[in-house]
Amino acid sequence: MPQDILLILVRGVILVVVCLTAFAYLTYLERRVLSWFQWRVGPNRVGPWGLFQPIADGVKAILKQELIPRRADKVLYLIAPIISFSAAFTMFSLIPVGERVFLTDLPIAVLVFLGLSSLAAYGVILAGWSSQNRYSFMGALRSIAQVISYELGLGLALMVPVMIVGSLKITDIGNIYRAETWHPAYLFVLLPAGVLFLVSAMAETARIPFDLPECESELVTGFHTEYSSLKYAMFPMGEYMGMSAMCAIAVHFFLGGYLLPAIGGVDLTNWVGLIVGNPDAVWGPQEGYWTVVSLSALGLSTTLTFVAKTLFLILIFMWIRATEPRFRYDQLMQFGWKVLLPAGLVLVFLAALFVVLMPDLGGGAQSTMEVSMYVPR
Amino acid sequence: MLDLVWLAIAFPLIGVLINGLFGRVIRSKLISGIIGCTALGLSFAVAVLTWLDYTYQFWTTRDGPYYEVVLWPWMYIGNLKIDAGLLVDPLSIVMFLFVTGVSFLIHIYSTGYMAHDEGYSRFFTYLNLFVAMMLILVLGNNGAVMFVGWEGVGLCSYLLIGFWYKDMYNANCGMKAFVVNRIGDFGVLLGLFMLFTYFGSLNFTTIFKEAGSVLEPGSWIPLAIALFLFLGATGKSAQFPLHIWLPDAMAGPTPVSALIHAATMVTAGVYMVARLNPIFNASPTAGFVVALVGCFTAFMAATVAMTQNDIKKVLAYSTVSQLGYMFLACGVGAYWVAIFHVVTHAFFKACLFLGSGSVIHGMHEEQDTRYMGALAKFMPWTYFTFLASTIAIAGIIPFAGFFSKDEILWQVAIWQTRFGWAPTMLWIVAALTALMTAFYMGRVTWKTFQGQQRWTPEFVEKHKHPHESGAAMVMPLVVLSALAVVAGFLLFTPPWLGNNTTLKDFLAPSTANAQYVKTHAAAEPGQHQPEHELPAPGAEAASAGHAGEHHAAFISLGNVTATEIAFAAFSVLLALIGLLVSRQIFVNQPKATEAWKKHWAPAYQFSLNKWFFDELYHRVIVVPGTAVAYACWRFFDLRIVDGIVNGTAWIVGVTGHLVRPLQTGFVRNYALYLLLGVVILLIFNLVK
Amino acid sequence: MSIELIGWWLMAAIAVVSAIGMLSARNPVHSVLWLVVNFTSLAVIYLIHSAPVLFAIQLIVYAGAIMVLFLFVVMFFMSPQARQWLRPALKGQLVLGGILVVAFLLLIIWGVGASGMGIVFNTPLIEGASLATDLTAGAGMGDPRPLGWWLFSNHVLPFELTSLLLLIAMIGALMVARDLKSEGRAIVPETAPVVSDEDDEQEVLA
Amino acid sequence: MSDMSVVVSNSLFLSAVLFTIGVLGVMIRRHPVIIFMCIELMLNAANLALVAFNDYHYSKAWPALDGQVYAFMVIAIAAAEVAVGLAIIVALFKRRERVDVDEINLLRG
Repeated sequence: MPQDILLILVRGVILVVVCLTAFAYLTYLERRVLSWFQWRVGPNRVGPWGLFQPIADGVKAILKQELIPRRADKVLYLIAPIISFSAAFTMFSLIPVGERVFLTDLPIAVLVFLGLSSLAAYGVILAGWSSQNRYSFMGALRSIAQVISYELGLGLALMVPVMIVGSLKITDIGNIYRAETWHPAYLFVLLPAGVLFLVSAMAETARIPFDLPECESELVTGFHTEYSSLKYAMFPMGEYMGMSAMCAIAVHFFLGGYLLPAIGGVDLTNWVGLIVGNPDAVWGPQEGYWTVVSLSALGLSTTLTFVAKTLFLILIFMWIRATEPRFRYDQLMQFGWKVLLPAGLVLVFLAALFVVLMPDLGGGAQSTMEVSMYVPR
Repeated sequence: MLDLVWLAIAFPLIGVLINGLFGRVIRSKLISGIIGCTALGLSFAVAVLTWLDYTYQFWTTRDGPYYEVVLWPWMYIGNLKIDAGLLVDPLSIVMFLFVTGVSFLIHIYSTGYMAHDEGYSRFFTYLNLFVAMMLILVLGNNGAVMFVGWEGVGLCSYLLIGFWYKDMYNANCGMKAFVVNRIGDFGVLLGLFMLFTYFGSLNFTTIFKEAGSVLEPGSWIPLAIALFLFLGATGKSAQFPLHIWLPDAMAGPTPVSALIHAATMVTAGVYMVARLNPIFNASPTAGFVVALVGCFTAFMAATVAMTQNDIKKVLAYSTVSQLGYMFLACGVGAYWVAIFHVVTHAFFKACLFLGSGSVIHGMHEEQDTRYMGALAKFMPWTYFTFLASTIAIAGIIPFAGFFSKDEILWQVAIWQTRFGWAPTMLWIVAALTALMTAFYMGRVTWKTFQGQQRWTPEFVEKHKHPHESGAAMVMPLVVLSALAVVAGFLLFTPPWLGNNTTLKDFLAPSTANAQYVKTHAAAEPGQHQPEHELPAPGAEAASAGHAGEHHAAFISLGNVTATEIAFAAFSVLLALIGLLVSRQIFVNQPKATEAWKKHWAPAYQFSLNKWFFDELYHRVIVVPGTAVAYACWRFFDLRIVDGIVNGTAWIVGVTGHLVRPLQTGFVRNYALYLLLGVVILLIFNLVK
Repeated sequence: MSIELIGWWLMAAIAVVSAIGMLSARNPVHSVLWLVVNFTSLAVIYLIHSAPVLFAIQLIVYAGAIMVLFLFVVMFFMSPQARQWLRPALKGQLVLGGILVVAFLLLIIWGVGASGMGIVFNTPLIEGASLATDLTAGAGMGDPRPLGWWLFSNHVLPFELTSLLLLIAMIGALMVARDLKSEGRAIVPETAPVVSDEDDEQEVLA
Repeated sequence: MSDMSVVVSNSLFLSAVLFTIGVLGVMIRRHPVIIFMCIELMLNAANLALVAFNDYHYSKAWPALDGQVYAFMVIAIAAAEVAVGLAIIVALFKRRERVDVDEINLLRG
């Protein structure tokens, strides 16, 4: 038991360190990417190609003076960024990044993920309210309505693969994209569901074109207008982490997770296992040098695949940010309730139909479910 | 095919659905009519196939005469287990065949007769529904299913009598039929309840099987059951004292009169008595009552029919009278003869009614025979078919009516009963009735088709002369009259005339309960007669039912054949007399009747006013009933019922006033009350 | 002391403190947040009681949706400075209510104590599984399928009816809260005197 | 197994305490939203008791999850209740400046 806990702690620390670094360079990446999109140079002065820019930014944020508005609700004002930040990190802890490389792999991960994504809204709301600034408050109110509205689309989109797989576990869901369980019906439900998910995720994390809670031109960056210094830095941190977590989830649910691509019906993930050792050893008892090597190779290759896929999605987010104008508020609501929600319902219905009509969908996960032990009375 | 017998019910029901739901949409009389007729045609085909199948398949391998088709479990409550099931046996097959057959013909006739009516599809809806219900009645395998059909045909009868409901008179006639039938239904229900009480089941087969062991012969139980059931039969089959609705039922369209109020529905009572014959066999007294009532009704209706002017009224009373004959046959235990007469009667009476409909059609809604006359040359087809049926009903050899009616008279004559005077009396009355039958049927025929033209001036001015009906109407007439001619010697002839016993043999398993007879005979050793002393073969059916009641017959049976021939000759003679006398009077000396009317005024009025039954019932039942209802309203309803209601309201009001202060409108006060209640409940539960 | 028991006591303490905080906070927004804390701690207690799905649902539905709604309403309609404390309540309400509440608590505690339930320990759904192994390996106790199976076999009708209820509530809430007057479709005609407010105020003042 | 000992009655006591706090809140607070939240607290206390009972009664031989199902239903119904209740409160807020449940008694007898 203590070892378990220790292991969890170590993994957690690694995760935090990696994520913070990743956050720092995601900001850099976004600035560079946006600048390229906009035909300008972008940050390139600090270090080679401006690579030390995030570090400089961090130092600057720490050294800045802390300002707290006089009428602010101080406790909440302080708590808000922490909530926003920690919710995003906790979200990330749910996500496996490679074959056997994960902090947790909860059997109810999808539910917990949804719960955390809705809890993350508290950070924004409280920040806006506790600042006692009209703009901030406006941003907070918009954020509440937006998060509640788009969470529906998000949840429905996630339900589609969940229904097909019959499990709430993230690795189970990623595994249906293996070559042997892939099914053409995925194209008809999972692909639209993935688009739905990405759109909802964009709104949920308040990215452009859904960034109405911030909305510089109207609300002067909205809910964090009154924040400064490190407390301010925590908001973008949460935002980037949230975005990354959403993209990671999307990768798992709709892009085959950490699996390597399949070529000619043969799964590269299995190939790796074949190359480095006996594939049975991969799943067998973890003993011996070869097992360690094969596991490491497998873990490393899958992790790299996963990171690449996630980065791809993040780049799409950035691309959209660079090209799309912001929604008007009523358009936002209309889109959420009248387009995404019905679309999600239709997809869920389709998925249910497919599950009923095609028993081998999702690798036959539905039929292999052992329910006999739960038979009541 | 036996398992598919339900199709015969399903087809008309489908017709009902199509015509009933989409009749207004279809709007095409042709399609409505085709749907209605096709349903019946298919139903008739099912009947024929069922009959053939039963005869050639089941008959050879049967354990008993009964083939049951259980469709679905219907009511399972405690030890009451009722299935929706059908019973195929000779009796139901005979009914099945002639019901669907005659209905089919009448449907075809209706397409012509109703051609100019607005409620065309409605009419066929009702007609199809009626046939479905009638088939449920005759095919049901237990009392409950039969009762469904029983009520269903009553409903259809009501709907069809009041078909032209915009006329208040028609609607009232329908109401009258419905109310009078309710009295009979009440009897049927009580009978069924008693059957269930003593047999623990309503299944006919169970009842047949256990009748011998359950019912003590001669006790009050079978008597009560039989009388209750017979009360229902009097209602449905228009027997005295519940006969009053049938003549008024003629308010409906004429095909309806032909189908429901002559050929099929009104025979349901006869069918029920024949169906439950073990019950009636177990109670000689009940049989006697049935015979008495039947005979009296036959006589009474015949006297009324002699003076009626409305052509349909005459036929209606004639129907009542003939139904009386059938019950007479049932009463003397000759159930197969009753069914035989049901069949032949269906043919010739349907033909007569349709003929009268044709006349009414040709005379443009004129029904009074006083304004007819000399129609024969304008409506030859109608005339000849009508004449054939008249001869048949009068009982002239070799028309169908002769065989059935003569057999009834014969069975009455050889009836073995402990009421020694009864066979003689009943035979004399029945023979007299036969004479009257011939007379009044002759009267209506001659008055309508022969003699002077007595058409009203308006009619002549408007239409010049009557016209023959179209093919759709004539064709069924021809078929029915042909059947009325030949049905007799196809189905049954007495021993001295070829001895064709097709129908009798076919029906024997259903109507002569041999197993029961043995038990029954053994139960009354004191009155038992040895087998060899039983009378000649002609009386078998009668003796089968009443082996233990062998007291006296009307005639001593020395030479059976000679006696039978003599009886038959006598009845043919009576019929001839009736027909010829009426021809002499109504064709040659129509004026003479006026004088006789004055001379015999009291008797004439008595007959013309139908023995004043309607007036009597009005005085004895309707007026006091209305008074009682009024009194109930004034006292019970206004004082007690309203008092209770108003008192309740008053109590509620006072209580509300008292507890009003508790309702402060503050939600937290309510929460406090709630908490108080919770605490009290907790204390009750925890502190014991 | 197992990690579960430590967690339980911790969460129980948080739950009680946050409940009291909710009760005594002057600012409704603080009340709402205290309640969110309370619900989250209860969610963890559900997890300890082998109810992982309820844990997640508690987070999603209560903390994530219901309380956000509360927050929304409070923020929208309360000015941030509006603070209130326990002002004199209805006549006798406080006294009687207090007595009853104390009686209620004592009775319940007595009832639970007398039930003898304290002896039995909880059993995990899968033999040998523990919270830690669940979190890492994902097997055993955290399996949501038994609850799903139970919900959709024995209780499927109530479940479906719940969906109906939610739909009805949604429509009802919409109809109650929408501003008919501003939409120009007032149910109460413009000419009708809107007196209920004044009447009510007068009654209360009198 | 013994290291997992969470005494079921503990949760019941906790449930009782939370419920009582909720009742107390309904008794003493005047703000409708807070009263409403107290009701939610009571519902959750009841849920806790249900979950604890389920844990108490659950066994291999009798793997019943009715307690959790009931808790689930309670949550769903609470969601419906909140929707309608908050709508009513919003309607109240729209009509009045200050909303105090002790000033609303239009439905008195």
